[in-house]
Amino acid sequence: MMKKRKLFFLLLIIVVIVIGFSIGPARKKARQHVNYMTAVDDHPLNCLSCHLYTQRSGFLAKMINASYLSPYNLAVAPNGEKLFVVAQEGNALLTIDTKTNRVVDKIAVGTQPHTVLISKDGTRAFVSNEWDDTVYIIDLGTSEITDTIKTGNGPAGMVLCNNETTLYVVNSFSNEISIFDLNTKKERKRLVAGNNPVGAALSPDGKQIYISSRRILPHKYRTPISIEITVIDTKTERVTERKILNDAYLSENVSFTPEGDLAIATLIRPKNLIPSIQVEQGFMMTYGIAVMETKKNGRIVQLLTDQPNSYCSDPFDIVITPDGKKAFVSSSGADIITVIDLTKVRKLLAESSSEQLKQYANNLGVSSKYVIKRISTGANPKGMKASPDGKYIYVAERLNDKISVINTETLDIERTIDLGGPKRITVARKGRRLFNNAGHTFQKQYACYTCHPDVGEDGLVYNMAGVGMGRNVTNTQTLRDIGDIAPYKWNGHNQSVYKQDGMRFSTFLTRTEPFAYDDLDALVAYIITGIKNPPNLRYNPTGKLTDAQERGKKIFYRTHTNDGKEIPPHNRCYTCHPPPDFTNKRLEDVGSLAETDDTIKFDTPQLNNLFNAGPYLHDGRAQTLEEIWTTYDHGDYHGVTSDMTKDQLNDMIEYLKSLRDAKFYENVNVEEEVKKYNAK
Amino acid sequence: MKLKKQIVIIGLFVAAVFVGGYITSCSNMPANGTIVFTRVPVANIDVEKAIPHLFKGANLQAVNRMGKSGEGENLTPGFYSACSPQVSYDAKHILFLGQKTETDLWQVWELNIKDKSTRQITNCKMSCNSVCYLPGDRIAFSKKVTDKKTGITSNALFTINMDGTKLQQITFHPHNDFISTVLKDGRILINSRQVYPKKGKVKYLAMRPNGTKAELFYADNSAAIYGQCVNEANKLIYFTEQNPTTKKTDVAEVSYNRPLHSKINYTENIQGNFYWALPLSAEKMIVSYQSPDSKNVGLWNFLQSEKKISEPIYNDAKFDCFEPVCVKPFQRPKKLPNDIVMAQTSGLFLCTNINFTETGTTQATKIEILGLEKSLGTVDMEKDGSVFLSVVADTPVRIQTLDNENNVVSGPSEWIWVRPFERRGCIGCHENHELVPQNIVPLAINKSAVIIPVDSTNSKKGSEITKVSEMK
Amino acid sequence: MDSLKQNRMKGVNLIIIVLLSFGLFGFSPGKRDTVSKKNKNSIPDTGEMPVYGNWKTFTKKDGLPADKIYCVRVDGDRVLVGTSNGMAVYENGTWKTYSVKDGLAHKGVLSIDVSEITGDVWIGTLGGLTRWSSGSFHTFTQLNSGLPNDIIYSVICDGKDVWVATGGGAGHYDTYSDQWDIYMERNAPMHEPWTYGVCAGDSKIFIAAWGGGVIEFNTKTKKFRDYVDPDEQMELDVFPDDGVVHDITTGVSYAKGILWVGTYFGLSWYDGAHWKSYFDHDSGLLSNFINYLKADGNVAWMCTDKGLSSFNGKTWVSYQKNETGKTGKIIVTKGPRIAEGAKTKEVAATSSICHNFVLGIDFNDNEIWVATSKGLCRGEKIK
Amino acid sequence: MKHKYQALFFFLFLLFSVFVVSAQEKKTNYGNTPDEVIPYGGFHKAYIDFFDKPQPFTGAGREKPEPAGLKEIRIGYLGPLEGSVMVPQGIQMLQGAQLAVEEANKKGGYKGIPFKIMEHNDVGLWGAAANKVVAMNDEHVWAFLGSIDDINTHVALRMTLKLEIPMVNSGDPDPTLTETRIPWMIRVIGDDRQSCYALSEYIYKVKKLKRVAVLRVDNRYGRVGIKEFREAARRMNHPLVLEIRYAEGDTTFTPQIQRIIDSEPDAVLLWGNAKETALALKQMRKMGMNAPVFGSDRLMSPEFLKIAGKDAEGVVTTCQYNPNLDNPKLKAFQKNYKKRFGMDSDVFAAHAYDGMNIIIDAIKKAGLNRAKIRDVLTDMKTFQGYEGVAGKIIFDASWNDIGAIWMTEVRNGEFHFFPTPPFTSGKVACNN
Repeated sequence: MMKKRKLFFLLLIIVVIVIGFSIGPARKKARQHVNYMTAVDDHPLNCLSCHLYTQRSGFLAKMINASYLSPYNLAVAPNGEKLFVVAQEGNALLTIDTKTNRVVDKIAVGTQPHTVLISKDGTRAFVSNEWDDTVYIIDLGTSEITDTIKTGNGPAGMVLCNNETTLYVVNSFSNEISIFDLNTKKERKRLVAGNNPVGAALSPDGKQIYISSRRILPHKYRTPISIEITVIDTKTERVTERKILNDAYLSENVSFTPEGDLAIATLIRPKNLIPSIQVEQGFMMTYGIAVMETKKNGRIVQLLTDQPNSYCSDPFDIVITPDGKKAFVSSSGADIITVIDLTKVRKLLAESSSEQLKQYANNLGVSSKYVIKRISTGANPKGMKASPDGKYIYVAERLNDKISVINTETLDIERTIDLGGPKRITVARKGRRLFNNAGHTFQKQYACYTCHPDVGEDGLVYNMAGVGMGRNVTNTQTLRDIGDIAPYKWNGHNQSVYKQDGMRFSTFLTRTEPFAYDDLDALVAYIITGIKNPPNLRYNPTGKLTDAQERGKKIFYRTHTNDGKEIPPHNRCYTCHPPPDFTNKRLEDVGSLAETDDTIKFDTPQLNNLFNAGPYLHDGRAQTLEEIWTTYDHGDYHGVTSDMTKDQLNDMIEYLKSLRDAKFYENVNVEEEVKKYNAK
Repeated sequence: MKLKKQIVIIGLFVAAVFVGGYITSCSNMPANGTIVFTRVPVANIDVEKAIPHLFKGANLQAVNRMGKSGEGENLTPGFYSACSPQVSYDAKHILFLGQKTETDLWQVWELNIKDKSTRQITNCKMSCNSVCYLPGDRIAFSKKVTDKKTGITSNALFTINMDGTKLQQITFHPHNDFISTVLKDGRILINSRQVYPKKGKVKYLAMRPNGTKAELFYADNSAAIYGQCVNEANKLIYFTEQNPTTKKTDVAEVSYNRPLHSKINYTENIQGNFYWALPLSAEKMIVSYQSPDSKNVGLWNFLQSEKKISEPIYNDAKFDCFEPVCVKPFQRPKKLPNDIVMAQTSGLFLCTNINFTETGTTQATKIEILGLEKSLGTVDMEKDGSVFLSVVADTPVRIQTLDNENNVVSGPSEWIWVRPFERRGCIGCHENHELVPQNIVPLAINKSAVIIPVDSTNSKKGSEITKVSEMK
Repeated sequence: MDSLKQNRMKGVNLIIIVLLSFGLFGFSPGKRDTVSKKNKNSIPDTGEMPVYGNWKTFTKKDGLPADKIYCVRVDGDRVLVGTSNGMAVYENGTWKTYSVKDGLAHKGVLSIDVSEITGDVWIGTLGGLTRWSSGSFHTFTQLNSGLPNDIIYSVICDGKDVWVATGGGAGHYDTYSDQWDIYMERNAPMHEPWTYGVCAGDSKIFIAAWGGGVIEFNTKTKKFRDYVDPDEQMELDVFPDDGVVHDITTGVSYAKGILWVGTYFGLSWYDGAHWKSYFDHDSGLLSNFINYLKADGNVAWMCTDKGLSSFNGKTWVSYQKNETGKTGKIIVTKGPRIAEGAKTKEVAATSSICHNFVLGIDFNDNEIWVATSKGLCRGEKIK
Repeated sequence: MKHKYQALFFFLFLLFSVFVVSAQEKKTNYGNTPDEVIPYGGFHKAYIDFFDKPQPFTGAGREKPEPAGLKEIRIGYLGPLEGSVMVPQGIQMLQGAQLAVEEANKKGGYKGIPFKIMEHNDVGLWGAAANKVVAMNDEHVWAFLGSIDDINTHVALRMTLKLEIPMVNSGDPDPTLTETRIPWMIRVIGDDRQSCYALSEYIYKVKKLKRVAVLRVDNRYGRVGIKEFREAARRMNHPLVLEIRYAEGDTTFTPQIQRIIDSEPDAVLLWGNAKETALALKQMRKMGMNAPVFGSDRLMSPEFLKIAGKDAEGVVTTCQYNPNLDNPKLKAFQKNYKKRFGMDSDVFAAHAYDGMNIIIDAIKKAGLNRAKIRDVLTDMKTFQGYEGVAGKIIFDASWNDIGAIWMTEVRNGEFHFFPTPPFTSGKVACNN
């Protein structure tokens, strides 16, 4: 009875609200509210945009959202009869019969699986679970997980070698390669890779492994960037070479020609050091490949896949046909597969001077010499594999839950395999597609994803050319888990994601037509609801702090310096960085103002998961957390740290690295923590 | 509590569906596929003189594509002359240039297809001579302008609201600019030809509708561009051009993706001259064609794959047929945002390396900025070859590079200008237009921009634009 | 604690008495027998002790970036040399120098070690710690990382762990977890965080602490213990063999269960139960001033300011350059100490180490590389 | 455990007593140590004395030719200039050095090339002093003067052997500083050993006090500084009744003082910086603790007098020099210093002046070669007995300055200087 009455009242309230909003003065209020949140005066007065699609939990959230599969990488059985697809969101390994094009098996794997390998005899699958720090060994006969191997942080690409007795796993978050003895399932050693390594490829002779990496190597502030391709000798199990790809980043994958003479990696060539004053003439981003001669002192040539007015954004995978004649690059932000004629690439390499080869890296026209086709696909093509006979290329359309099958002769999509994900496209899914697609920038030069790979940040410092050209350089910020931490932007000018991605965004960043409002709704819904951080398995897997972290926490909450002086409240760590988000959501001055900054105060950034979010500070001048205080805080503006001993600073940083998602700190009472950690 | 909140939201959702349904209503589409073209009493065509295409005594003629030759309807019966039809994106209106009487100036008019009514949009003191719809509520057109100081006459582009208000000039160089079309990326494609200091070749420039970032789109020194250009599905641009030696005009195509190096001539093996091309599909197009034995230019179907003229659509010996357009809704180009600030009096210009040229590197140490009348000063480059200028807005300048002894190393360049608060960059001087900048911090931007014209009494470097503005 | 010391003292008693007795009877510990002319060039029997000769010297003239060589490390077929002006690498008979412009933290290279697991070279400089991995340099400094201090007196690799001795404490870097620990006066038994040398062995890390003797860290239990000079006096040593000879230690090396400790005041030997002290006046040790020492199997090599001494607990073999020319001498002392009947013989050598101020040493099967104040030299095993 | 070995020790003592006694008559003990307080001196001759003769430097470097074309002769200065309570002392030290350099430059510098001080602040992040020595090496200094703080001086010293830079210390009285055997540093100021011996002699022998409680700062200065006093007290058969610590920067000392009162001392020895010791003294007097108070050299400062006020009366401290001596050199220095810097010179300025003059002299004598400069500084001849403005410098074999120091007593709000009492050779009173 009570329940019914409650419900009745509720409905009554709703009706009153609806009527009120439609006609009465409430409409004016609603208009004002929407205008404020969107920073425009013509956004439709649709409450649902913000209040329904951005629901993050509960019944409604479940109703409006759907669980997609999101195929990411795949493998083909040695006999070509089966296809194994890693469903990144579905946390599953899907088996597809390539004759019937049907999903015949679905094996649950760990969280956010990354890569699948199939043993030569086709009996075992190896799946790296990027957010679980494990590799599953799966018996494909019984579909059972026979072994779980503990890896480093963020296992991604893998290679089987030495007669499949050795497994190399790329630990993408902890920047290493783990080498496992598959007989004992024990880790033999770890080698240092580049920054955020991901893709791995074994040379045809089995002697070398190349590993691509995404984030840039440490470098002097505001100087040209580079990434590393790590070369490992499988006999000595040591890194033999660190190939440097200059002016590039986000190299997702690498592949060898069947002859083994060339290794080709995908890459992006960003223009972060140039003022972002225009998009025309490739002033923001270009995309391409690095062709590496594998012989000693071999050349490294970077070739673009773009054209002067059209860009192939966000290349992900590269597959070379078994005959070595063609390479396929999945341009995941442009929804195309770029087909490269390797014979023509070889010819170009043979007939070009070294000066010419250097220039090709910045030449949008040269792709016509070797790109023979651009094949349109479904949304967000990611991993690819060639069938053993070389007749087909299978493409995982991540945001389409489908596998497209390209005929390598006709270079057309011959058929599409539906993986059986939800048929409807939710608002957040639409937003995710928009996020990943470059269609909303001028000449499709870049997607949101380009600078925010995996919705995080790309670790680059951009010259956003706010006023003039050399001013206001800014460090890319993560978009993960930012629903509760408005305002946005380093200068805190944006009170909502709506405003952030609104008109000014299009005027000065995408430089094309702004998002249509329903697109904007979708994008906002995705950003607000859809994005999780990877678990902080590296520094805080269980929530129990290490001794050093615990000591560091004490420093974080301290109210007095080592010599007993009281630290003014505004200068304590927890004042501006209180849990759960470790931000007070206000603008603060931590003495980081540069001569080139227009704003004096900066939005206090959240500290959750900051351990791999370098560089730090608004303009990214601090390459490491240490540098924030050792190099860029003269005068204790950024908290009082000058009295700290080195080990105390180390401890504090260990604590900061331990910070996980905000949800773990929702019930933390700051007062109590302060009391607890300042007790004598 | 959570449940409560969710029920409120469901209620709101239901309400919104109702409101939405009320607001949305469908409208009728106009007849699809009608071809409208400029019908001109036969005259000798001189390609050079045919730009601008103000055809005396012409009218807009509508024909059914499948209909017979010679039939059709005069859409501009009340005009002495009418030409340059442009169909709106919703295919409800046609923009055209017209004069009611022989002595009237040519103005921009709009025709309502449904009721054939017309309304005048511009009221210029000079004849308008090319026109197009812009995404949004404005149109662009061109007309003659004369520089007050130098007396140089050229043809500039303007934009204006559909109601004839807020006229704005958007090109500022001594060129004869005519609108060709609006690219799907939102930029205006301009048929542009330098008139000062000497006459140049016709080139296609692409430029944002607010007059910023004008850059070379297509040029071919071996041919004079002629004819209106159209694009289809954002990929291919068609136009006609004249071979300077044989004087034969052909239909050519370039790819939008790489216009400078993708030209295909479709008609070089067909005798006769082609003056216009209107692609209808990947297979078919309509061309304005005059066979060697014909006295007039007719509208013909053309099969691209076979490179073959098929049957005529409209071929009347008394008339030449130009400027065919198809009345059917089409994808609106992007509406590009406007980043200029009219309150400013200058814009910024960055060259990342003045010694970077198409032919290799040069050894210049500074640049000289040339105005229409005189030099606006010289500026030393930074070590890396970069220069950073604050140039008075809406004023044409050319740049040449100099060595230490003030000898010209390279240049002068094409005329360029910046709009108020425009920030634009170039990679080098006379650089290969397909090159992108090297990712380094140009040293010049670490200092304030040098104000152009350089104040000879005070060589100190000036300040940048000071208006605080956000970036995203 | 006390009872422990007592036990040790018992063993020491006899030695002291014997030693002092010799002193009383006028035995001159500094005096050495010189080999008679006729068998001048025959090296006396050294037992298991190897003897090196055929010295070849490398200096700036040969391609080294400086003559002052701080350290040397043999890495397979190549030799890594830390100098005051960069790191030189000797490979295939040629020298190549790496310095700041290549990515080295500082030109002054004090210490080098190579990770057995990864082959990465860890370079301790005067301005930070540099990892040189397959051609790429990465530098850790006290400003950009958890490194305690930028002056790296000693660096060693122990499995996945890298240890450094610095003036700001002993730093431990876990290459897997990317985490730094600093051990200093507040969390380890030291008075000051000044550490000078570090070595590893048998799941233990030994740290030579300047003024703090030797600190032992058990990597399994994470527990510390310290070894200090029992007499607590800086200016003298009351009893030999009662513990580490001086609290100011300059180097530690551990091999075959023996910990060798170098100081500027003499040499200490520790087998886990007993300490022994060796001084220049009572043994074959060339000088009490030990810049560096390194044990290789049973043999410890002491780099002193008066030449190079090697000792396996039984026999001393020392190498000294003559004041002029390129010749030198090999000094063989049979027996650990004069008090224990040690007898010394000198043999003239046609070649010698390049300078007597020895700063570093490393070896491979048949070669020994010696870093000195003026040049680097290589000796071949001749016995 | 020790008594178990007394029989042995006694035996050894008998064996050696003859030699020991005869040796004492001929030369000064290491560190000017009174016989009575020689470690283990009561019953056992050490197996080895480390500082019986100077440690030679046998490394290369003397062969390096003098560089040509120098525009300035750089000499390093390492001291507290920013971010430390010792900055006033650091500035005095710098000014003393500057005065020496300016005077030398007036006389033509080095062969007409002026000397130049390269200033380095030794206060900074973690072990900065050593890093500053590296920086000085990169600047090609020929020698450097430094520092005051014992930790900073020690870490700097460690670099001198690696980099082979001569170092002259004029401000750190830490006894262990000269006990490392690094043959690249000399000290030209009396160390805390001298202070401890003087105080112990004065307290126990002159004043005949027996029960001494120590209140000291809990840092290296307090710990190492007091060590020799503690050991001397023990060897004089008057072990400390209490040694209690306070943290640097403390302002209240009530618990410590209460414990001192409870220990019923005859005298209190304060070892710390002027400010804290002055505050402690005031509070002590307030709490009714009226025993005589003695203090380390850092109490000898205007700051101490200012804070302690009347309570300072009667406090006896040591001082490494006597500013009131009627020494024309000293008077001239004091006059010139005041004229140049507008303030009175203090103990750090005077010793820095001497230290810098020694460096300049050494460079002039040895030429531009660090090893040779070192040789001159350490040869125990050139500067042995050097008459500086702060007194006569006498080096022992560790290059520690064991020349005379002074004592002061506060009377009528002023420090009155008097010589340290001569060491009386008391009977061996205990066996350790």
